Amino acid sequence: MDKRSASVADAVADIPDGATVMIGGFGGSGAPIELIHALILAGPKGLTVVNNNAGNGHVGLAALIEQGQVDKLICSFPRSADPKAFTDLYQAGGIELELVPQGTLAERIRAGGAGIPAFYTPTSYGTDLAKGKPTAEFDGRTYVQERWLKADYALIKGELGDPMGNLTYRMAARNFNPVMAMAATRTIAQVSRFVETGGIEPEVVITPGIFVSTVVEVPNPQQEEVLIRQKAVFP
Amino acid sequence: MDKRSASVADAVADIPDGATVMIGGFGGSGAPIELIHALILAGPKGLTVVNNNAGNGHVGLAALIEQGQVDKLICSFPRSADPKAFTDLYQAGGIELELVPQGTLAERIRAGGAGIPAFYTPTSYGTDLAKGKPTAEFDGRTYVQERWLKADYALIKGELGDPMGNLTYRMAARNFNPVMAMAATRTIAQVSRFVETGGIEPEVVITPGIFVSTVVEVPNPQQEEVLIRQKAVFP
Amino acid sequence: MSINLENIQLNNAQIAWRAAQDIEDGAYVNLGIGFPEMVAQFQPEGREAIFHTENGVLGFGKAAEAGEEDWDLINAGKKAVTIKPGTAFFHHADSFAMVRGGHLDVAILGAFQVAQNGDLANWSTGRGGVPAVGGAMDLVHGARRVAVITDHVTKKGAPKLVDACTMPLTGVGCVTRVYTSLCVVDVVEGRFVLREKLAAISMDDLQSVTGAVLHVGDTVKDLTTPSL
Amino acid sequence: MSINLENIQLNNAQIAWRAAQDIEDGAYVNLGIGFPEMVAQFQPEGREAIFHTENGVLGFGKAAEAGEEDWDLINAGKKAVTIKPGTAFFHHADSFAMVRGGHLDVAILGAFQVAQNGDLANWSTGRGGVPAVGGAMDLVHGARRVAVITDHVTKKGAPKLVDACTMPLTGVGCVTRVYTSLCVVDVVEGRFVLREKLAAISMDDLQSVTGAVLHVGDTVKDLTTPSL
Repeated sequence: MDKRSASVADAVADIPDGATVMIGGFGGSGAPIELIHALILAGPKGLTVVNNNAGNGHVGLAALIEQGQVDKLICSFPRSADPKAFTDLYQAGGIELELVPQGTLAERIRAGGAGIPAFYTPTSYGTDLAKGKPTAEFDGRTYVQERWLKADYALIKGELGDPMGNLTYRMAARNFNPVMAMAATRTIAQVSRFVETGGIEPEVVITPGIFVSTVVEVPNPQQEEVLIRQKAVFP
Repeated sequence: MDKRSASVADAVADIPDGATVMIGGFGGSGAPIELIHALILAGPKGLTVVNNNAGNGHVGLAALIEQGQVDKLICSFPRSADPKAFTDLYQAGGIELELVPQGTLAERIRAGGAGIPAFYTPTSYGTDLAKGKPTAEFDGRTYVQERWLKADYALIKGELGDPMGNLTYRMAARNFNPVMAMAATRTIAQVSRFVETGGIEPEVVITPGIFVSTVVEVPNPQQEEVLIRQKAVFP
Repeated sequence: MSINLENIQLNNAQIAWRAAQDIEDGAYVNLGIGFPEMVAQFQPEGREAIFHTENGVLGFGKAAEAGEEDWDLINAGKKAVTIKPGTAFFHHADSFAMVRGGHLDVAILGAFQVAQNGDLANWSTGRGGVPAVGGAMDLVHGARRVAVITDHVTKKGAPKLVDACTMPLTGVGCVTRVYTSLCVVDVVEGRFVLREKLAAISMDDLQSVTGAVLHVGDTVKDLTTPSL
Repeated sequence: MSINLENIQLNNAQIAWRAAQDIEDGAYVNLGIGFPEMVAQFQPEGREAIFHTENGVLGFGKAAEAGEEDWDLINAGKKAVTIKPGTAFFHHADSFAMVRGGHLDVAILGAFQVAQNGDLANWSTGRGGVPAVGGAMDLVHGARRVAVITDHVTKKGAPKLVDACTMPLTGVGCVTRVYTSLCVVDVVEGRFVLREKLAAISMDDLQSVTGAVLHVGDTVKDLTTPSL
C-alpha cells in the first residue's frame, strides 16, 4: 500500500468544479497552504469550502476566494487582520456564507466522519443561528438539532506521514485536520516529512491511514501567518 | 497541581452505595484490575456498572458481581470463557442488564463526555434493541435516537500518568478508557508508571488531565487474562 | 431433502478461502469473531488487506504464537494478535467512527439467517439465555460491502437463506453478498441472485435447500476452491 | 447621567485583576479572545490555573516573545503562545468536548449586553457587516461558571446590564457573574444581585447607570483593586 503522491499538483488534480472541500487549519496554524495554492492553479470553480475562517491577506484560502473559485463558505469566524478577499465578495453578494458556531462546526464534521447523521447540542439555543433548526428537550433542558457535515475532499496538513496514510501533527496545527480527514470521501494530506511504514509508533498515530487517500511531502511548508506579514500575494 | 493518590484503596474510598461506575477495558485488555479489587474491598453496594463485558472467572468485574455489589450492568457482550458470576445472578433475576451495541455504547459514553445529550445512529434500527427508542429519517434513511451515558466515577487503566492527570495507554488497552475518562464526574486512573509533569510529550498525551481526577501508580499491574488462566479468585 | 450435502459441500476453510478472493488489494476489512476470522489466512498473494478490529487496532498482524501472547494486544474475539509496521491504535469511539462512518471496505460476518432483502440475523437465537450483541449491529451498517460466510443449511438441515428472517434481526437490508458451503449469492434489489454454485449440485437441488427463490444472474459460474 | 464615571471607574486591567481573584487553584479556565485574555496576567501567586484554548491546547504558557513566535502554537485569538510542562494538544472536536461537556471550571468572556436572567449578547451588533461567531456560543454552555468582564456602560453611556438584551443573543441564561468597571454582580434566579461596588459610587448612582434592578445581597462589599 502506497498512498504517496509525487506533487501537490498531482494530489489535487481531480478535484472537480462544484466540489465540497474541507480545508484544515485554524487561521494559519495547520493550514495546508501548498495544497490550497495547487488547487488555485488547478482552477476548479463553484467550490463549497469548509474552514474555521475565511482567509487572511492574499494567500491560501483568501487567494482561493479572490480567484472566484468559492461559491459558498461554511465557517465560524470570517474575520481576520485582513479579510478583504472574503468581505468584498460577501458584501457584493458574490459568495454565500453559512455561519456555524465553532464547536458545532467541529462536531458536525466529526459526526460526518463517524456516521452520525444528526445530534443535539446546547450551543446556539435561543439565538439567531438556531433559527429554523429542530429543538428537543432532554432532562428539562432544550437543545438544538444539528446535522452532520461531509465533504468530497479534505485538504489537510500533517507533520509526519507514512505510505499507509498514518499521520501526526505539529503542536496546535492539529486543530480541525483530524476530524476533516474523517469526514471527506477523499482526504489529501500534505506532510512535512515522509517516513517509512512503521516510522510512526502505533500509539503516536493521530490520524490512522484509513481516513487518508493521498499523502504528499512538502518539506519546510510555508506558514500563512508569515506569508501575510510579508504581504505575499498568490498566485 | 497534583492529582496523585498514594494507594488504590485511597483512590476509591469515597465511591458510595448506588454510584454509577464506568470501568475501562475490553475483556482483560485495559481492565483496571487493582482498582476494581480495591472497590471490592471498599464494599459499596447497589452499583450500576458500565463495561463492554460482564467479567470472566472470579477476578475483576466478575468478582465485583460475585460479591453482590452490582445491581445493574450496561454492556454489549456479557459472554466470556467463564461468565458464571454474571450468568448465575442474571438467571436468578438478581441483576439488571441493559444490552447496548458496542459502537453505540462507545458513542453514548463519548456523547456524555462531549455534552451531546442525544444522537442518531443507523445501528440497531429495525432490531429488538431499538424497541421503544425514537427514530427519525435523514436523507431517506431511518436512524435510531440514542441518549448520552454518564457516570459518577470512571475506573480506568493507563500506562503513563503525570501529576496533572495526563495519560497514555498501552497498545489495545486503550479501548474504552479515554472515552470513559470524559464521561464521569470523577475519573480515577491507575497507571503503570508515574512520570513528572512534562514527562509526556504534549503531542503524545491521549487523555488530557482535565478529564482525570485521581492518578494512582500500580507498577506491574495484573492482567485479567493471566489471572483467569491461573484460576485466580478474588478476594 | 433428497440430496446428501455432506459429500459435496465446502468446509469452513474453503468458504473462508472463497470470501478472501474477493478482498481487493488495499481493502480495509473487519472480520467478525469466530469463523470469519479464518478469512485472514487465505489472503491472496500480492494483495494487502488492512484488518480492523473493534477494540481499536488497525493493520494488525498474525495471531500471536502460543506463549508469546501480550494480552493488551488482542482482537475483538479476545485472541492475542501482533502488530506490524503501520499498525495504529485508537479508542473505542474512534474505532466505531471508522465502522459507522463507512470507512471499511468489507465486513465479513457469520449468520443464523439471511433474508432475500438483505436482512441479517446473527446475534440471538431468540431462545432465552444471556443475550450478547457486541459490535455486530454496528458492523452491518458500517462497511461498503457486508458479506456473510455460512453453511448453506443449519446442522438440522434448515435453510439459512430465507424469504424473511424468523430470528431476531441484527440489521435491516444490510447484507450485500453471501458465501455459503454451496454457492455465492448477491442480494440485489430484494432478491437473491446466484453468482456461483458448486458443479456437483444441480440448480433444482440447490433451490430445494434454499428458503427463498434463487434468481439466476447473467451467468452462474462454477464455485471452485482448493482442497483445504 | 448625573455622575462622571471616567474619574472613578476601574480600567480594563483592574477589571481583569478582579476577575482573576476568583479563579481557584487548579481551575480549568477559558479566556475569550481580546480583553478577557488579560485575566491570565493577574493570576494570584500560589494558585495554578490551567488555561484551555479552543484550537486544541490545554495548559499552555505565556505569550511568545516577539520574534520567537511559532505560528503553529497559537491561541484562539491567533496570538502565539508557549508550551510548558504538562501541556497537551488535541483536535477541535475533542477541544469542544471539553467545553460543551462541562469540563471547564470557568469561562470569562466580554459582553455587549448581559440581561438579568443571564442572557448574554456578545457576538453581533445586529448592524450588518460580516457576522462572525467563533466559539462564543459553545463557551457560554460549557463552563460551570460563565463570567463576563465589561465596562459598566458603553462608550456612549448606555447600560450594558439590562432587563432584556436587545442585541442578538450568544446564549440564554448562561452568565453567572459579571465584573464591571463599577461593581461585581451575580445572576441569581433571574435577578442581578450586587456583591461588590466601588466605594466612590453611591447605590443610587450605580442603579442610575444600570438597565435593570440591582438587588442587594446580604452584604455589599467594597470593590477594591490595586492601581494597574
